[in-house]
Amino acid sequence: MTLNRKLLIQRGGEGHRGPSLPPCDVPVKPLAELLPGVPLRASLALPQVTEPEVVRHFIALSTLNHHIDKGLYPLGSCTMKHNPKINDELASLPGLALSHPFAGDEANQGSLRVLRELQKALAEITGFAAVTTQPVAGAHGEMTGLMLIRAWHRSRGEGEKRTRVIVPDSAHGTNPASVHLMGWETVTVPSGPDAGVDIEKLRAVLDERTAAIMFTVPNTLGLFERNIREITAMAHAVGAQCYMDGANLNALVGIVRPGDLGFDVMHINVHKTFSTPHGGGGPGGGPVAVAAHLEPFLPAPVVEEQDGRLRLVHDRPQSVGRVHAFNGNFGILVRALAYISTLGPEGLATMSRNAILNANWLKARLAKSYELPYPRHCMHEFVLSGRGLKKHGVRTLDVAKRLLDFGVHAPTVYFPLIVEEALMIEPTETETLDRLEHFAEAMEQIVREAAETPDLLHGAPHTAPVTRLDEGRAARELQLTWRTPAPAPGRTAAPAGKA
Amino acid sequence: MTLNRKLLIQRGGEGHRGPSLPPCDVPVKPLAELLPGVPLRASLALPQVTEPEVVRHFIALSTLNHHIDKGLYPLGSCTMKHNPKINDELASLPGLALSHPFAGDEANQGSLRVLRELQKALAEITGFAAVTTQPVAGAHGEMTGLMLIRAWHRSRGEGEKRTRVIVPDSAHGTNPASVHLMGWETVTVPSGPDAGVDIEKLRAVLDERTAAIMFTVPNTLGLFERNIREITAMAHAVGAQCYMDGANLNALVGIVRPGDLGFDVMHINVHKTFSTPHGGGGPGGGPVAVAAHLEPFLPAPVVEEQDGRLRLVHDRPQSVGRVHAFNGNFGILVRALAYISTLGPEGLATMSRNAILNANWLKARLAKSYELPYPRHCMHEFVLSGRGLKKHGVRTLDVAKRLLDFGVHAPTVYFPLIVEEALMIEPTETETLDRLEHFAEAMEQIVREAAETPDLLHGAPHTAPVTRLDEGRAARELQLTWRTPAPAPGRTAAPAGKA
Amino acid sequence: MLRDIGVAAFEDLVDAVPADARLKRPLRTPGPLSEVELRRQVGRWSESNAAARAVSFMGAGLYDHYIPSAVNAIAGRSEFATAYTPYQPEVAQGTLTVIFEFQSMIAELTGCDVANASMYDGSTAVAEAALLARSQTGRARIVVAGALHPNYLDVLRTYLDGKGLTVVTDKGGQCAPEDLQAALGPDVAAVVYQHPNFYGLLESPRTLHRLAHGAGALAIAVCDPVSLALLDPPGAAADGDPGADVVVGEAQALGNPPSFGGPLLGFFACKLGLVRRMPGRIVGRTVDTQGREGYVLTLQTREQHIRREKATSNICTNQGLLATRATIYLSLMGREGMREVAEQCVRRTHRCLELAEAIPGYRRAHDGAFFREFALECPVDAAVVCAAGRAAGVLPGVDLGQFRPAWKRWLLVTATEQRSAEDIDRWAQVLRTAGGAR
Amino acid sequence: MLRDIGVAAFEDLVDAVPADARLKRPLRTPGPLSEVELRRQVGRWSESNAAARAVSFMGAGLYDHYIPSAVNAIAGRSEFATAYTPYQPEVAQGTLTVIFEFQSMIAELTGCDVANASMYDGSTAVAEAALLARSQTGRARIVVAGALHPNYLDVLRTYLDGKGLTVVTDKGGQCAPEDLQAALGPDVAAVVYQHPNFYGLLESPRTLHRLAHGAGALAIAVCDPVSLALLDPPGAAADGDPGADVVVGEAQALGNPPSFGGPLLGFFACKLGLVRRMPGRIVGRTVDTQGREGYVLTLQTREQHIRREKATSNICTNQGLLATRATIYLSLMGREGMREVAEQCVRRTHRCLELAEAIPGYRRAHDGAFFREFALECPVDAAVVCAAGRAAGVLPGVDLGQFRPAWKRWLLVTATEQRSAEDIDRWAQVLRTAGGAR
Ligand SMILES: Cc1ncc(COP(=O)(O)O)c(C=O)c1O
Ligand SMILES: Cc1ncc(COP(=O)(O)O)c(C=O)c1O
Repeated sequence: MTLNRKLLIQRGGEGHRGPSLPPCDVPVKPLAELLPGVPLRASLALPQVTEPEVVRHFIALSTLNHHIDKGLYPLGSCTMKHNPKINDELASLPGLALSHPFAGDEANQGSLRVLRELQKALAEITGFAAVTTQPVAGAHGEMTGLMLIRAWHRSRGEGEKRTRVIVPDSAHGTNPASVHLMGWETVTVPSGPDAGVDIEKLRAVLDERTAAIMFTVPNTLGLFERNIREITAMAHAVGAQCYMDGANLNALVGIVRPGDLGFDVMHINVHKTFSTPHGGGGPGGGPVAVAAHLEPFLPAPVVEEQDGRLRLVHDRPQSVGRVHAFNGNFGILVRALAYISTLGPEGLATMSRNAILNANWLKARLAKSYELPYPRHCMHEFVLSGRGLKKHGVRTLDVAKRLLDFGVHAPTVYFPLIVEEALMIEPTETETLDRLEHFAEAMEQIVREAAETPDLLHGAPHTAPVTRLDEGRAARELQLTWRTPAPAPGRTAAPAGKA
Repeated sequence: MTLNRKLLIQRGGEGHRGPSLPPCDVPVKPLAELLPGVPLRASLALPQVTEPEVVRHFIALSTLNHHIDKGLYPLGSCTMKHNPKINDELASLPGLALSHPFAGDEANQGSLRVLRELQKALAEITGFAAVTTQPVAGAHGEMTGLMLIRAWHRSRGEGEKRTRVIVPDSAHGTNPASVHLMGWETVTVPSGPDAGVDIEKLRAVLDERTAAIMFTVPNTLGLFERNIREITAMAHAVGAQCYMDGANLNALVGIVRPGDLGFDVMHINVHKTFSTPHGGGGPGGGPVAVAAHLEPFLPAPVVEEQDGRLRLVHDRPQSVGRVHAFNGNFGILVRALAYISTLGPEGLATMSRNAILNANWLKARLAKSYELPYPRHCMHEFVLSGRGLKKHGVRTLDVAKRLLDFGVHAPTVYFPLIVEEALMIEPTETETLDRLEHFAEAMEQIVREAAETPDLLHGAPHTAPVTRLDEGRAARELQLTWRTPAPAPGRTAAPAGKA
Repeated sequence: MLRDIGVAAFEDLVDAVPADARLKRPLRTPGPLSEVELRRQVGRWSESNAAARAVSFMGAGLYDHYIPSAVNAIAGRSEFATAYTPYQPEVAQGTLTVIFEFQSMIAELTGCDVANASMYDGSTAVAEAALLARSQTGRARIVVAGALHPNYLDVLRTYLDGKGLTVVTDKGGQCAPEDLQAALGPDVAAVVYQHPNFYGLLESPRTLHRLAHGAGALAIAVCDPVSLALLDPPGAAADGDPGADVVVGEAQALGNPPSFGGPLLGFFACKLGLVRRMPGRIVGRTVDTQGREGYVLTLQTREQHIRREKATSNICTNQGLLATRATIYLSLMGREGMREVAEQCVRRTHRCLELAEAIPGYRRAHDGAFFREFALECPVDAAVVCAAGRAAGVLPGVDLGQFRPAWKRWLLVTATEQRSAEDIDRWAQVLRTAGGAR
Repeated sequence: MLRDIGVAAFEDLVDAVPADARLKRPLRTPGPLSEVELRRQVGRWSESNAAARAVSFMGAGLYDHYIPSAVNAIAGRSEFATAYTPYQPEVAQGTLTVIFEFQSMIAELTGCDVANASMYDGSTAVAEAALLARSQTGRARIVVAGALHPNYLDVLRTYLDGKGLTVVTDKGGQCAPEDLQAALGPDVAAVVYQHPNFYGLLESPRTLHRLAHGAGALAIAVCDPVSLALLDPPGAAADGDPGADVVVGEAQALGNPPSFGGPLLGFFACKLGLVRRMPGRIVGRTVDTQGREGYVLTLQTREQHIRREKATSNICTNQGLLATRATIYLSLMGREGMREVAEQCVRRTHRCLELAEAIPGYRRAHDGAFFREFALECPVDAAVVCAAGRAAGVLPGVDLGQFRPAWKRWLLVTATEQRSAEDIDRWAQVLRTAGGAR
């Protein structure tokens, strides 16, 4: 029985205060004089709590999380790798953290240098001509990339007719959602038996209405599309552009460059490949890299260098416009550049090689106890099917929940949609063989438990701060703020211990 | 079944490396040429582990600790109060953290300013003429203070004859240990029925052999010695000096100053009263404050100010000498000054008042269920006796261990020695009434459990990372490094969960 | 490991990658750099920014507020910083509870029923609000009423592909109701207004709401959350006005540094009736199988990973850690602290104006009440004032000439609670120097 | 609360405090200051130190080593920083395990059997070692062999009350065995030597041990733990020498900043046979009631809280958090990293010498092999070189004149792995400027 977990609004009260502000050392005029006739609010129901209690509240909450510094986090497609601490330190240097985009280029040479160096490095890594660092997430990058494609088609007078984007059925949900944001239509092509896209079906839908194809490389099964260059060539042949979803770039760095595979544009998730911490949901960074023909359309402003001085150039008549109020997630980009600089050219290549090695090792091991729908060498991740456990009444969701009891996070589940009961596993290169073995043992034990004690899995997790949560009730009752009444109180457990 | 908890030396291995160093960009000559004939070591058995694994190891360890940011920590005599985060931030400012004492006064004006301002503030708070900030802990301060007393007696030609220090039986162990370090003898005086020292017994032992009396105010029962001024006067009358152990200063700030009670010298635990974090054992700070007659004897160097410039003055012919290689725990002193400055004069007084209020509230409440050997108003802490539970076969140790199951730390137990089955409780002023109530409820529940389910207490803690540890075995087997063989392996628990 | 995998060489694993497309040379990227070298290099860059030393009077959507040390200490914990999106709620109650508290506090500040877990920034929150209005009303035109931040307007234009956007220019800094009225019509999906607006001036939200609602359009308010600690919250009903339908904005000011414009913290709050069209993640309270309270991502059927092209938005990764910081910040400051922050910003900024007006040649660009920011017309180009400031270690404000040539004498000035009276005096001295009137 | 307590006023609670002794006015202390003001004030102090900008070649027991960012990130966690001494081991296994690892690594580095949880600093560790030797041998005299850090010698003298201390002055920087021999006798409890010594010179530990042991005294080595990554560890047996009985020193260099000389990290390692006389806390491994491994404070009967005046030392609070930092640091660096740190320090410092010797007027003060520090004799007062350095943003070394007037031309120089070749060139330029030989 620790102190009941309460929301902060239920703690403290009048007289409780956090850190104080400097005294107001300018003339203290009545607000009514400074804000004449302005309607002010009557009440403000924020908590009043002391610093010690605020600290305890949030530290207690923090301990309820799984996180990469706690253990394996094999979320497929998310590249949950170690986040070096130095990167956070650098991003919080006062000269960077306090720099203001409207202070002018003269005042911001350091910040502009970060953007410039990162853009150069990303262009080199991806094999493209130019990079914008304005988009702040993968999906934001997708939208930006599609806008660039639209602008290019328009510049060629084809803006009206090209309104379809071809997306494989294994694609991430943001792809069709981004297409929709353009007012365009998504055309889904199915995957063939080898998990590559079905070329003939693709050919059938490619035409002069096609604005772009949008492929994830390697795809969300962790497999490299063998025919990728034929595919991009086919698309180009009908005048379409080729967009690469770069969420899986961690498999490719130093091995092959998307620009060399026929793509015209891609986004990069720096919160995946370049290790910027995910922050419980964000912030990330979604820079977009483009071939030369798309460069004129990049969001303004762009960074240019002349005689060692950097400046933001706004005068970009063909630009699609701004996609962010300022310069993108700068603090995140500092981290990405620091990461790239730490690894260096060889380290970057080793990163991808080790990501591939780790994934293949784990795949080879787990293929003995789980179904492997596509038995090929994988790149940085692979997808298993939990279908074989259904006979015991066990589903992939149960496997996922049970894994939590082993101190590891669950893989991505039920995605990609084309694999039944999918378990999408991405160990990343920063895990040791020890960790992979432990994960494999857990997965193997779960297979045994499915046969022997399936209820153990249905009831999992058993060691997490809470058991399975009623998501249906959440959606029905819509308790979305603390103003809504709390659900019927749970049992208050007496302290554990056998009397 | 999380990954077996291993020591770091059991992890990683060849090829595993943490962060790298800059390349050696000076000529790389063979070591044999630079260190001719110097015997080098053959092996070095340190771990080889990657940064992610090091981070996980220590973060996992960290979660096994109770700490002030987790919950109540009512360790009597330890003043475990909230440690404001700003203080750590300030101490790590590069200009302070990198300053080097041998760079010269000119280069270190900022650091000297911190020392000077803190010394002034502490002198004011304690009512003394001067302060040295060299001692780094309470016990270090005690030793320093006794040396000052010795030096003073010597300066009066009484060095040889005054070799006894009178210490009440309720004193902390460091007091007699510090006396011993001087080559002096401790004379223990018993406490009277009201917990004050027995004046007549004191008078009986005070004589011209007495170098000093050494009193803790308020004493370790949390009680203020009513006769303290008579006592210091009695000591002075026989030519002895009066040392105050200032560990309990948190009860006095802004209320009464030790210098005004007749004391000549005291130490201050800044890691108690002034909230510098305790760090799992240290570092702390033990500044010593003295009346004017002892000032010439302070450890050299001392900080002096002239025309706004500060300097370290080494030429102190009467000084007892250095007690620390440099300037004491500077980084801790920065935090103490920041704390004092944040609170300001009124805040400091409120601090002590609230510490006293919290303790008395808790005492009044707990006196209903536990024995209160000295039923008086207490200052910042109070002592209960768990003696009443013995009839159930329950000891104070069991109460302490059981408290851990409630998410609070145990009080100091079995100290002071003069109370049977002592529970010494210091809530501090930074705890809210909520927290005090929760603690009181836990204590009350334990009284009930002692009667109803005593085995629950004997087996406690039940929810801590480990159960009670075999201290006898530790002392017998003396496994003090990882080179000694590990104890017989414990049971490897299967993951929890009812099948 | 290769043996376990059953291949002879690493190359065998990547045989699907066309051999001739592979990179056959090392990458030309910087490094490898050790931490020592990185600190030196990035440290040098940091020092070369004026912000390393100067005191700032710059705002325009990014503010240099006091950030309590505890915010950094808590939000920097691995548990918050290195967790992914809370897809397995049983091991993400920390993140989920924080988001729930964030939603609650944003709802309170804005006066709305609900808020989401964050948007990319204020500008994209505005754009998503406009898209919501379109799909809610089935109408196409978005009317921007008065002085919206020019960069927000740019982003809105980008998102709307430049179509269906009407800007009702401000009159003397504020939106004139009659101008807005004239621009409305049955094709209008929403009226978007900023309050306090780009110039720091206060609009008349209730009037704008009535006009918007009168035309069957939604009312979308763009707000500075610091101002909401004092101002009548536009999302709440009052005087027969049901309030804005959507309130969005930038919450960087709540515990986050300007950081050259990112990462930021867009927020999005609205009426309960619009919640199923709201973009982004939402956390709801529920119970576990043992009846204990807990939190989950809810209404996920709005989101791209479930609904794909039918999702309300394509947003996936958001600005979570900044929301965590804002939640900690608001908790530390509390009701009283937030009010005081807002009041001090008002008072200190008004003090700036008072001093400036006493210097020959300087005067306000607009009339009307302003909150914590005002445009100052200078006797010289604002760029001249900024240059004088840089030399004196002061960033005296935002040179509005960078937005429009016509504004080149305008300096947008703000003073947060961090700017002391002494700082403000230094600021005034910069104005004197630049204006030539010592 | 007063009602619950049963008093009418707060004053009633403190009625035992003599009324006329009470403070009747507010304290005259600084503040109250908000965080904003504190940052401004302490920031100003920090900036006024040369260390805020200068590159340092200063050592003499405090070194500016690289501190991995992860050390700060981990050790700053509340779990380590705000915990008390691990008196309830069941809820302190984090701290206890770290100490156990610290003890293990210090034992490994020094070649000793056991190590404790930390001492106040290197100097008090030396003093405590001397006291241990006295009580172990029943003899009184402590002989210091050669160049012990002058401040350590001061502290030793203070602890020994100036009695029973013989200093065998170095010859040309090192201890001459014949001089030591001459100083030994049946009353000698211990021989204390520093290696590398104060001047950075290497001593001959085995010879010194043999002399000490020959006289029935203990051998106490004072070591720089960075050097122990390469050097033959003095605590280990070799060539018939059983090794030093006690190895102590300062471990600030392992992951802690100089911080104006504190907090520091004294370490204390010794032979197993001396463990019951060792000062300070010691952690031992054991099992819990379920047979699981765990750690506890052990041998507490040596300590003041149990033994009171019979304790081996009065130490209670130690330097725990610095030991935690050192443990994390050693874990991150590992065997290879530690070797590389030591090698780089050797190479970079030797590079300094190489450059200095090429500048007219500069030459080494001593012959003999040195590790990572050397005394440079300057053509001018070392203070002049330091002043020239300050002007150029370089702290070129420690002016030894501050210890003894006779040393006023000596500059003690060290270059850690953080000093680049470019930094070293700048350093040499300072020497040229100061020496007048451009
Ligand atoms: C394949 C793929 N594409 C796109 C995205 C979207 O990226 P973000 O979450 O950064 O918007 C993801 C993210 O999970 C992804 O896995
Ligand atoms: C009353 C008393 N005196 C002295 C000390 C010793 O202080 P330190 O641990 O700082 O050496 C303590 C510490 O617990 C104490 O409580």
